[in-house]
Amino acid sequence: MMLRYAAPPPGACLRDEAEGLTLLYHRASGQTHILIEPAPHILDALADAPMTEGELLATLAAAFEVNQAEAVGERLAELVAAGLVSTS
Amino acid sequence: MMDARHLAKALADPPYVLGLDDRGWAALLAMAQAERLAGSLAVRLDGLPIPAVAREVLRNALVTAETGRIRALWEAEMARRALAPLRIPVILLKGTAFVAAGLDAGRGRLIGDCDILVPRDRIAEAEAALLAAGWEWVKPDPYDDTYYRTYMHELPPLIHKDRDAMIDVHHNILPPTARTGRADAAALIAGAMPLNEGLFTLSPEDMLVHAAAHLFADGDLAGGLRNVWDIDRLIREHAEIEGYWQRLVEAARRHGLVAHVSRALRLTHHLFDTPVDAFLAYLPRRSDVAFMSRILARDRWGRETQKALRFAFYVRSHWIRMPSLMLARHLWTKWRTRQRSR
Amino acid sequence: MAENQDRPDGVANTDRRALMLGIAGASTVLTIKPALAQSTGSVLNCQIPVPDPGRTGMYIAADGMTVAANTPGSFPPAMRPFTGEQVKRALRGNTLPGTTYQQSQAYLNYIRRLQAGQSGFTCFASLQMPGR
Amino acid sequence: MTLACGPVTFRIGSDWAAPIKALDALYSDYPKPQSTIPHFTVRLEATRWWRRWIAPSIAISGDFRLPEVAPLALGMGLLAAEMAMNLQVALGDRRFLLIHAASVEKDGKALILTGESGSGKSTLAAMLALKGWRFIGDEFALIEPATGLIYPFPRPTSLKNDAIAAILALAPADRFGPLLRDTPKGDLRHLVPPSDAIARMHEPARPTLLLYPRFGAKAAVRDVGKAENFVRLTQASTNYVALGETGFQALTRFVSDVPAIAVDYPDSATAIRTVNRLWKALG
Repeated sequence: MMLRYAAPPPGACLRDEAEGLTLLYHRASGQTHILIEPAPHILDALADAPMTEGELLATLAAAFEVNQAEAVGERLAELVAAGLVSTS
Repeated sequence: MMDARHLAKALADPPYVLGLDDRGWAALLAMAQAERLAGSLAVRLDGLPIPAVAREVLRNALVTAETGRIRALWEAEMARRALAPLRIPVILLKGTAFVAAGLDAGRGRLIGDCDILVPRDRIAEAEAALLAAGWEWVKPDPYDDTYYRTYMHELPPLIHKDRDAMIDVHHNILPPTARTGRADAAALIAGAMPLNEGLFTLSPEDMLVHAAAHLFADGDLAGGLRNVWDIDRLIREHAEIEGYWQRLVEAARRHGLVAHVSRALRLTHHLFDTPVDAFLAYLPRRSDVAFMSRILARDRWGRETQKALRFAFYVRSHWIRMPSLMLARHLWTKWRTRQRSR
Repeated sequence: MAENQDRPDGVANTDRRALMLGIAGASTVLTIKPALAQSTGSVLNCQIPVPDPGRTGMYIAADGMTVAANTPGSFPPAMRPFTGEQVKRALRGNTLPGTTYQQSQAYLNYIRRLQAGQSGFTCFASLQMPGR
Repeated sequence: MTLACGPVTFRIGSDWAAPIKALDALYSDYPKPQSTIPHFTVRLEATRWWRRWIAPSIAISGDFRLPEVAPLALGMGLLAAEMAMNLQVALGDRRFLLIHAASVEKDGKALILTGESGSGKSTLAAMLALKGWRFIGDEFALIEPATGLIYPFPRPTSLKNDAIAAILALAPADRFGPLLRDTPKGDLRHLVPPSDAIARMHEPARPTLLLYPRFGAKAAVRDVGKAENFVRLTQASTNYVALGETGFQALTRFVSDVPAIAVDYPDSATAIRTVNRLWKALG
């Protein structure tokens, strides 16, 4: 079974940009996170619909020149640990 | 001499506060903070023409309660996510359950740890999954650990390493060593009500039995007023449901907690004028007076009063949890540990 | 700080913006923790270095003041930070792990003098929070 | 007794008369609040009942408590009371975003000094308050989330060690409390804010410049970026996380609106010159 990843829908977070970093308030957890690239782009991609890791990479590749694609699992794990991404 | 009846009156009958002078307000607010009932008081007094400072204090308490509510629901959600792959049902208990189910008892309530109930035969799996998801043991103290695992109805407390939040994983609502009660965990789980996606609460009647058990069996009655207030809120919300009292009697019998529930009903009726079932509440007992005094032992500065009575209840809290030989051994071990570390 | 990656990279053969998924030795998510931690847990796990990193190498006098290394009657810095739990026990009369009685007292005096902003202060302050 | 400072009213109870008497004297310039209903109750209690009389030892208590704070000797009753009041605000207030900082005001604009203890921010604020600035507060900057304004909380400044003599040379002697020797924070003496600061303690100001002063280093000035500023302020705040979404909105607004500069200084004269220069540069 392939894990699917989902991010909170728009409106579930408040965002502010600062010098290339994203200040993010996550309403459901009450936590504030500082996000470094590529985390904000991953959240954006997953906010529309849950995706598998492969689908996520394809979505990112459509918008960006993706480097070190093999690290996507690590990035997802960080977001899952912070509760910003859930799996099903 | 003023006691926490002052606070109980304000909670039960909000217009009571309209007659207060500054001194009365100062006492009320200090007692509410001390009993951790300021948020609940804020909910009750909402909309009444009260002095500006009192409004500000109560507003503070509401903000604190709201932050606590979000945090509690988030801990429940993270526990759910950790246990979801194992398909272990997560039954929320106490404050977390009240806010998750949107009950009156949860409005303005401060919530401590996240308490959950899982089936006993799955507790080892649940423990492993939580440890894998970032929870850690709070105390690596081997005696305490053995004590919990052997004699308690819950795992030693776990804390999440990133979120600093504690979770108590129960497999029952009473310790197996308790002198009274033999809570039927299987029945609690069978009667649980689904909330959303993998989270449950106890049935209304089991929720009340648990609140009563918690009030008497699980502590030295510190913070007792808040526990009785929970009971008042639960009864007022659920008593309307057809057959509630009958099911409550059955649940209390099933778990061997008729005396607890009965006394809880008498206390809440006495303190908050809660409408209770006369059959189940039964007749007052002489010892009710001591319980009442213990619960109301607060002065106008929010200080605890009745030191001797408090100590009696402290000893009682250990006494009721375990047979006397075990109690002696427990106190002996605690004492020895303290001596050795001197 | 993240580098500005808006420039098309010379290596890339498209003009799309580059997105690095690999981050060496860092996490892309930093979560803000309360400065005054209110839960018991953070109290038990938080750390108090003696002395704080701003005064590394200094010794601790009996009254808790930091003094020059090897000052007579003073104690060397603690090898590793103490946890909130250890300090809590020490305040109740135990000694801090790996210390003599007098050393423990000196360290505790140092910890009591901690002020806002110093490393370990919030841990010590949290230690003193009321129960949940 | 009841005393009010800015938007906060305290009720203070004590097992002894002395701390209350000392507080009464220190706060004699402050107007009595119209209502004696307190925001916070503070209690100074004997650690054991017999400690009321024998080797008196004060435990700090109140609505929000510190059960294990190291008790203080009775001679330090004033310090205990001040600490207890600060603690109530730090733990209990949710009306304001609280930043551990000293602030002064000019023309309705506030200059905020934050940073670690020992950075010299209190001394600097006290000096500026003696040189034409209005003193807003020393312990906390109270930022109202809805407006972004900073509300005064002009409690007496607790001057420590060398700062005592430095300020004694500048301020009238009758503005000082008693000298408390050998407290856990060293020698300590309270400075009552100028009467103008007390008279105007309900008049908010617009945050305009945030400085991170650091005493003892070679003179240097550095812009603090928005992200760094945000993170540092979350750690300088006692209630940022507790305020939830309101806190996030208030703080992101603050770091967007208020420029932040780190100022290293070797002595107070340099610091004051630098502050004036930076303030003028804002226009």
